[in-house]
Amino acid sequence: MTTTSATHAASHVASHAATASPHAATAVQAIDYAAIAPPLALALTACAVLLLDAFLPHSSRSSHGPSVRGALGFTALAGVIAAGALLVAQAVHGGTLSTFCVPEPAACSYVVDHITLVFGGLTLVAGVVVILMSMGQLSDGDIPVGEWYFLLLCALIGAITLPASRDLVMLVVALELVSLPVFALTALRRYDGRASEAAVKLFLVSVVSTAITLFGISLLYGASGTLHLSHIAGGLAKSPIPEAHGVVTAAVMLVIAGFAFKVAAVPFHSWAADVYQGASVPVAALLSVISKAAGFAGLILVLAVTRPLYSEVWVPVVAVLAALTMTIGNLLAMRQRHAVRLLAWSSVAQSGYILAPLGVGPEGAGAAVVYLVFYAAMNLGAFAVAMLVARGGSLADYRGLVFRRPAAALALAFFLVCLAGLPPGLAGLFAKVAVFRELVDGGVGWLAVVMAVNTVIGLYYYVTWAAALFTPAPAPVEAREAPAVRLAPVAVGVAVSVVITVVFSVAPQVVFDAGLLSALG
Amino acid sequence: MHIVYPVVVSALLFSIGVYGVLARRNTILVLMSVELMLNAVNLNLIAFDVWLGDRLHGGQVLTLFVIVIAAAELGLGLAIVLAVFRNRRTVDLDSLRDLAEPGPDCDAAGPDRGVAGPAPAPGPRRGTGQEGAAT
Amino acid sequence: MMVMVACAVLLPFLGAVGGLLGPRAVRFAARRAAWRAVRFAAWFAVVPTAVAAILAGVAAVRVLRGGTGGTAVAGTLTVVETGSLPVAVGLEVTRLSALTGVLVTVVALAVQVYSVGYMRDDRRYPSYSAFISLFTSAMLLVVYAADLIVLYVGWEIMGLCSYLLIGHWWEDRANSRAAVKAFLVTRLGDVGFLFGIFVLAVGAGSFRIDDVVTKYPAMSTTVLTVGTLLLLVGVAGKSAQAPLHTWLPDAMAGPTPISALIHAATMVAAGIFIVARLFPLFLAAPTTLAVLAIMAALGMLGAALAALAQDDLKRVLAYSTISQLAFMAGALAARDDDAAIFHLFTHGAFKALLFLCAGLIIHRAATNLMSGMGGLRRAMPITFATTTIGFAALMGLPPASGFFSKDAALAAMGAAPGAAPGTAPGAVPSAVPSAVPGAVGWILYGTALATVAVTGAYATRAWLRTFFGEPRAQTGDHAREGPASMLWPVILLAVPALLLGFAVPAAPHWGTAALSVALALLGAGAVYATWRGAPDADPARLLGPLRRACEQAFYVDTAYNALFVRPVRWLAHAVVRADDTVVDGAVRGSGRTARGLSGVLRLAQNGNAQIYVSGLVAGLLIIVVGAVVLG
Amino acid sequence: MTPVPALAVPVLIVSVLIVPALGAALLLGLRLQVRALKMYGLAVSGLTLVPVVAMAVTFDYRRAAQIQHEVDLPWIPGLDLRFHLGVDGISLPLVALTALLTFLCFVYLSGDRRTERLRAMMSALLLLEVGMLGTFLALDLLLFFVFFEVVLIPMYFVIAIWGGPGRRAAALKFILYTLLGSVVLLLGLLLIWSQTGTLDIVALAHSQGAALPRAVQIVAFVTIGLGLAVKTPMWPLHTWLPDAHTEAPTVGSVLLAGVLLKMGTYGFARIAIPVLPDGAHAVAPWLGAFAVVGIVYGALACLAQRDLKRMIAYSSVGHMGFVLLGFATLTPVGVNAALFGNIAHGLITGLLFFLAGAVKDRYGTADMAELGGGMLGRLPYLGSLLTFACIASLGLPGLAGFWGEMLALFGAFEPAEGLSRPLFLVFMAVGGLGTVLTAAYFLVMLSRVTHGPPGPLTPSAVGDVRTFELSAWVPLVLLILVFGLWPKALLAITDPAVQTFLEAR
Repeated sequence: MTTTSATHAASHVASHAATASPHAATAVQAIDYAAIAPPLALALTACAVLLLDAFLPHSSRSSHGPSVRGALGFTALAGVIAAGALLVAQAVHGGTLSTFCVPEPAACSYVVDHITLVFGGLTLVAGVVVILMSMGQLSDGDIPVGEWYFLLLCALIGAITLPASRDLVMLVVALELVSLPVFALTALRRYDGRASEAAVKLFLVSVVSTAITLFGISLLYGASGTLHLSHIAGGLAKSPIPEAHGVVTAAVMLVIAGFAFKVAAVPFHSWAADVYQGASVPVAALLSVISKAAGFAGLILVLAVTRPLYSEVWVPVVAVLAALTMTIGNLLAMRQRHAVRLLAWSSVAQSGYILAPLGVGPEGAGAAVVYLVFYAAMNLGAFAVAMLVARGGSLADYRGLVFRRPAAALALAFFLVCLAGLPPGLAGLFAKVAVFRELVDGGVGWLAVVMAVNTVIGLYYYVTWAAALFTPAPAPVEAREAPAVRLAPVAVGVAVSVVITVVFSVAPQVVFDAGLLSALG
Repeated sequence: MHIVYPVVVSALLFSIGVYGVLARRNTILVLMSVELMLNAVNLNLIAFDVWLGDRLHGGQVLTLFVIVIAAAELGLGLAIVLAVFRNRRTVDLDSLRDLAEPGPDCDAAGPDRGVAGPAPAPGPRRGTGQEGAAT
Repeated sequence: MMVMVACAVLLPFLGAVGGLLGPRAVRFAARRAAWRAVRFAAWFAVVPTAVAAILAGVAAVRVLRGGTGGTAVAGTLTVVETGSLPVAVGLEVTRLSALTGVLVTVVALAVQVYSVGYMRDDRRYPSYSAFISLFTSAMLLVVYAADLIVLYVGWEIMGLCSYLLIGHWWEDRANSRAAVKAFLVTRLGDVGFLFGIFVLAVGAGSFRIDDVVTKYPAMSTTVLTVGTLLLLVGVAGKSAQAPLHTWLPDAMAGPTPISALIHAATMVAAGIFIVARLFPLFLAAPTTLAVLAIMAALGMLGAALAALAQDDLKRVLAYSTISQLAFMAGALAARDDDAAIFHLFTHGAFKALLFLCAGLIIHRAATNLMSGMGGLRRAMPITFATTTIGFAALMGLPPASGFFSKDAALAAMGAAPGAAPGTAPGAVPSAVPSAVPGAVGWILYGTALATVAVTGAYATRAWLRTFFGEPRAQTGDHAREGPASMLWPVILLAVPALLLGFAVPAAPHWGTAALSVALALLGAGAVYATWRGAPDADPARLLGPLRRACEQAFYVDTAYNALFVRPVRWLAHAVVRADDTVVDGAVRGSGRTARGLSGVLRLAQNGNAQIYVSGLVAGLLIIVVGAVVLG
Repeated sequence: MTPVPALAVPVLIVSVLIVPALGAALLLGLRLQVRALKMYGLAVSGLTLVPVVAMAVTFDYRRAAQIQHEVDLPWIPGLDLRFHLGVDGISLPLVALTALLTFLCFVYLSGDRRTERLRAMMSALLLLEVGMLGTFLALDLLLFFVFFEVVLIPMYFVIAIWGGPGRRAAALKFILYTLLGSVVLLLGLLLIWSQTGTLDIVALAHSQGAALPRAVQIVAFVTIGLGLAVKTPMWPLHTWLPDAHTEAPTVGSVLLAGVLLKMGTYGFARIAIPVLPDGAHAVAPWLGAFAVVGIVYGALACLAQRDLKRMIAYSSVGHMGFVLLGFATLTPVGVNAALFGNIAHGLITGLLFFLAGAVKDRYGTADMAELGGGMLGRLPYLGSLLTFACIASLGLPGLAGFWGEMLALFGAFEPAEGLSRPLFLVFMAVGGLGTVLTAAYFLVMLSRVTHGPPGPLTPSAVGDVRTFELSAWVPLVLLILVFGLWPKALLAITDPAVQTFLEAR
């Protein structure tokens, strides 16, 4: 964030404090409910879902009938849409909303600005699709419905709170709010050993990463004397610690760890495939889109937006990490035969592409956001179709899909081509162009070349999969795909993704506007 | 007291935690090691808070949050371990390896045999060598 | 005038198109028998050529009458901008081209008529005659072209027609090979020719022949020498001069009329024609002339000796053609283009005559080999008479046309070595300082004289072996005269072969004339004496130990095979191997590398969560330490 | 200017892209019988040909250097990307060639016996056409790149759906290799953008690289050149081509050789040379060297090939070598030669692949050794057409192939100022040698396949050339003759445009 906007925020806070001076004087924080309305709406919905789950009639001892399951799903959906509406209202209202402020030195912990709105919007739209997918997933009655939606909504709250957080406490809490429900969601398929195993792995890696991040935060706090992001840079300048440079460098790197885990950047990537495979498909989609978006929001906040914090140190590190992430992700995806594992590694690689513009410097954040938005639309679509078709499964199940279910096959082919970044998947192409443009413009030629090569490796597995859709199957594989899931909501989810991606393809300017704004912070 | 002492202690504590996480096979012990790591953080935060004389007491506030988070994590972790134990009759991390990259023997058939058209002749270089060509 | 000439060029072309497409259309429509199609095509073949011949004749008369020194009539249809020098699509009639045009059309007409009979039973006559028409058109384009690029177009199309016609009986692999060889060797020459055009055209700043010829004083000697030498490469290819002569004997695999048309009278003459057309440039480049002289000397004697040892009648004539063309080249090298062109004409007449006669003989004897002929004198009296005229002209015996032209050429070569400029019999511009260097001149003259003797020898040998002695085994019974359509062209061609010499008013140089006749008779006498001793045996034994080498044409083909053909083949296979293993190998290798790396990385993903965390911690440690140390 | 033509003109150029795109999209929804499907394909490609012809007719040939039928709309301001289309003397012939070849492919398909998965095939072909036409029409660097990429996926499916036994690997190799090329190309384009701040090709060409320092120009030229060279393909980046051609179905090969390769060379004429003159000057010797190596290498490789289609593919490497040599000279005559060579190669090699496909169709193999000989006896029309096409391809004067090669060599004889003349003379000589080798392999092939006694294989009962084949091939034959005998038809269009962008130097 530039200094001008920082001062702008400060003046805003000041004026805000002036209007509510009695509270400010007593140091009791005034809460601007307009600012926190979307997460609040989600939280209320989450409670409502829990209550409904408890009070609506059960069909058997532990599970609800289909109509109740549907009702819970629609409640959650309504909550997310309502939160979305509030977000839109915030956006229409314009300006910056801040709350949880302290007067001296002036700083706010919760700020709704453009980047918050962009990430919030992304999260909520993705949330809609994930809920639609969940409605399919939950139709077989194996999973407790109320808990599921409650946890899902909690994760969403975390995901939309995180980009609004402007101090380290808030950031950590939001981050944990995204993580913890997902462990539970993963393990919620209670009688599936693989789900439990996936949950253990996710839990372990996540917890270690969180601990590392917290350790980094503690060091950063020690060096700067503040937890507010906007003051860290200033605090470091007059740091009480002698020889602070090394300590702060290490601290920044450690702080990155938690977010790097979320985005599954190398070397925090190993969990991805196992967890995606073990979890149910909606959870995998959640991990790969919502949780990842939250991670990137945190990274961008810490590294780029708040203050270009030690950018001469972290920029090359991020560039190298981006190169490693995309390369390793792609190489691992290259020989996958399991659809969800393939998508897992592919989303690791895509994380690399999103990280790449940050390897140019803080000014690359805009391109990163642009890519993230495109990626979210494409990747969600791919997961949704994967769920629709074979609930994940082996690539062999997709063979000849176009002859059995042409619409699904065409949609999947479209998403894959988008992910590969080739026309007619223009969305992916423009996303890649945006990143390349940032890299070339920023003079990081080597990273651009690495990314070019990676694009080719990526195309290999995407196109292999896409081609399989159009290759007649040698023998009927009908038996494998007797779907126990209710397909209609998932199909709606696919349709939503297709529409969004097509819109992004035809009028990508929508996304570029968002990216531009978030870059300005 | 010089700030170095608590910081070094906390670093040691953290390292012990890391070692525990890496070396212990029993999931419960691993969870305890994570607790150690988080407590190292708490120690750090408190020490810094005092040393800095932070007017807002950010360090202490965060410490409270970390304690809560640790509790939540631990609770959830134990629940997951329970689920694992119910499904697998073990809490040994090493044996939780159902989810992994399939071994090389599975791969020998090639990732593409399942998805390709009529399988390309396996022998000739032209058939198998080019999948990753031009990288 | 220009319209007339343009029509002369275009008519055979249209005839070719009609001949190719017409019969098929008719056959498609009516499903007539094949011979109807043949007859149909014959009309398309003969009529346009005849009209073209008349037009060329009229044009020639007009040009010759119109001016004394050969004023040119030119016309440009359009100018094609290429981005550099423009190409002017146009025609031009000079004295030389007018005359050559007549030669081309007359011989072509004779061949077309002759072919109607000769190819009567050939199913593919339509395409055959169409190719001849196309060839005629292309040759006329060369002759009348006003622009070097236009000329080159005709020049190459001739080569194509030659390929198609040699390969006419493609069922036989040998014919196919001969056709390919002919095309490739001439194409090699043509590349040089094209580069020569570039050099001269850039030197002159124009592709127009007129400009090039008039602007040569402005060019540097280097440009002139290089340009003319490169042209010479093309000339050597087209006119079958050493070292690019090897295609011609093989080309005899084609139908005999083709040998007469393309490989005796017209196409091979194109090279000589070009040199004459651009003669001022060559005159200004003495080095080129010296090279030409050496080429000519090598070619004329070598080919004559080779002709002496051949058993195949057509190969004898082929080597004889090479030798005679070298003779013309020699005259050119001696700076006498008139003599060369004179010989070109007479040679065109008598060699075409000889080939057509050979065709008659082969047609009846059902073999190409002289060892299968003999004693045909009585069975084929007309053929005998015309062949005799042809051989006489070839040997340069008076009063046949060859006598006069050969004499003129010899005289020029004889004058070249020592003579001061201006005393040469031809129109050597006195402004040109030095003639061919003395030694080269003497070599040229000496070889020319030797060639005259050897020519006498091989002509006599062929004549005796074919018409005299006992009829040999398989010929006998059905040896009769050929059909009228084949005889008439022969008789018609015999007239110029005999009398063309009188068309040029200049008197022979009696000294050289006597010498050459004596030498020719000496050669003939030697052969005759040998033959008398044993009429059944081949007089080629006269050559003694050289015979084998001569039969193989001094192993040039073998040498080329070893030097060029096989290395290229080897190289081709090497390239294919390298393409697979190195160039594509790198591509596949990168693919394999990626797969390999993928496999290695997968090893780490073994499902053990603690390994994952270890990797995480290790990686982070590296990052932190790296950042702190380097940062 | 009256408002009516002002409105009519953009409609024309946009409809060139819209018609096939809509056609492909509709095809997804339509369920047609085979016969109707074939008619549909014919109709759509024919309808695409209509605006192209109309554009060619209304093109003002006296102002061939100017962009005409221009349309310029903002599309993605965030990327500075504008929907900027137009034709001039450089692109018009290629646009016409593309539309014509695609139409002929559909003509050919209309008689083809293969009917399985025809719908997918046709929509892929139509999509391919959009990409190809768009590439030649685009006047915005990124738009050019977008269309450049559009062709990849459809071509992949064309090969993968109807290809031979090794089709999957070949298609994969094609798409990966060419994608690598186009990504590198993208980097170069973005480098230009980042230095000049504009993506407008016309403006960039007009400024003659004034805003670009020499070093940047060289880097940009190398990256753009590499990207284009993969597509062209330039030796040693060609190995995807033989595999793709060998496995591709007939129409795929025709479009691949006839049009797709031209996209690479067109990029040189449209972007690399006009926009980066200094870079071009610095890199031209290298370009020329690779070009002539490609000529000789391609010819030698052809000489030892067994497979007919593979041989023709390698011959494309050689012919594209001549085109690149033309560009490398940086002279008007050389660039004209390259553009002429483009069109000629499109027509001739298109015809050759049609014929090779027909041969493969009848004999079931394109292996020369298995084919034996005597095709002229068994299938005289096919054999004759094959002979014609080969002779045209080896650059015989009077046929289209000649002018490109001859003028390229002529350009090398006198390269642009600042280039080493002796070096280019060597290139010329080697290129000349290449023409002989080119003749050699074509004639040897003809000799093996069409001449000689009939081989052991008997052609299938299909018989000699059929009507639909003839109607697909005759236009090509005629155009080869027309351009061969009347080169002005093409040179008069390209020359003004080429002079314009080369002269202001």
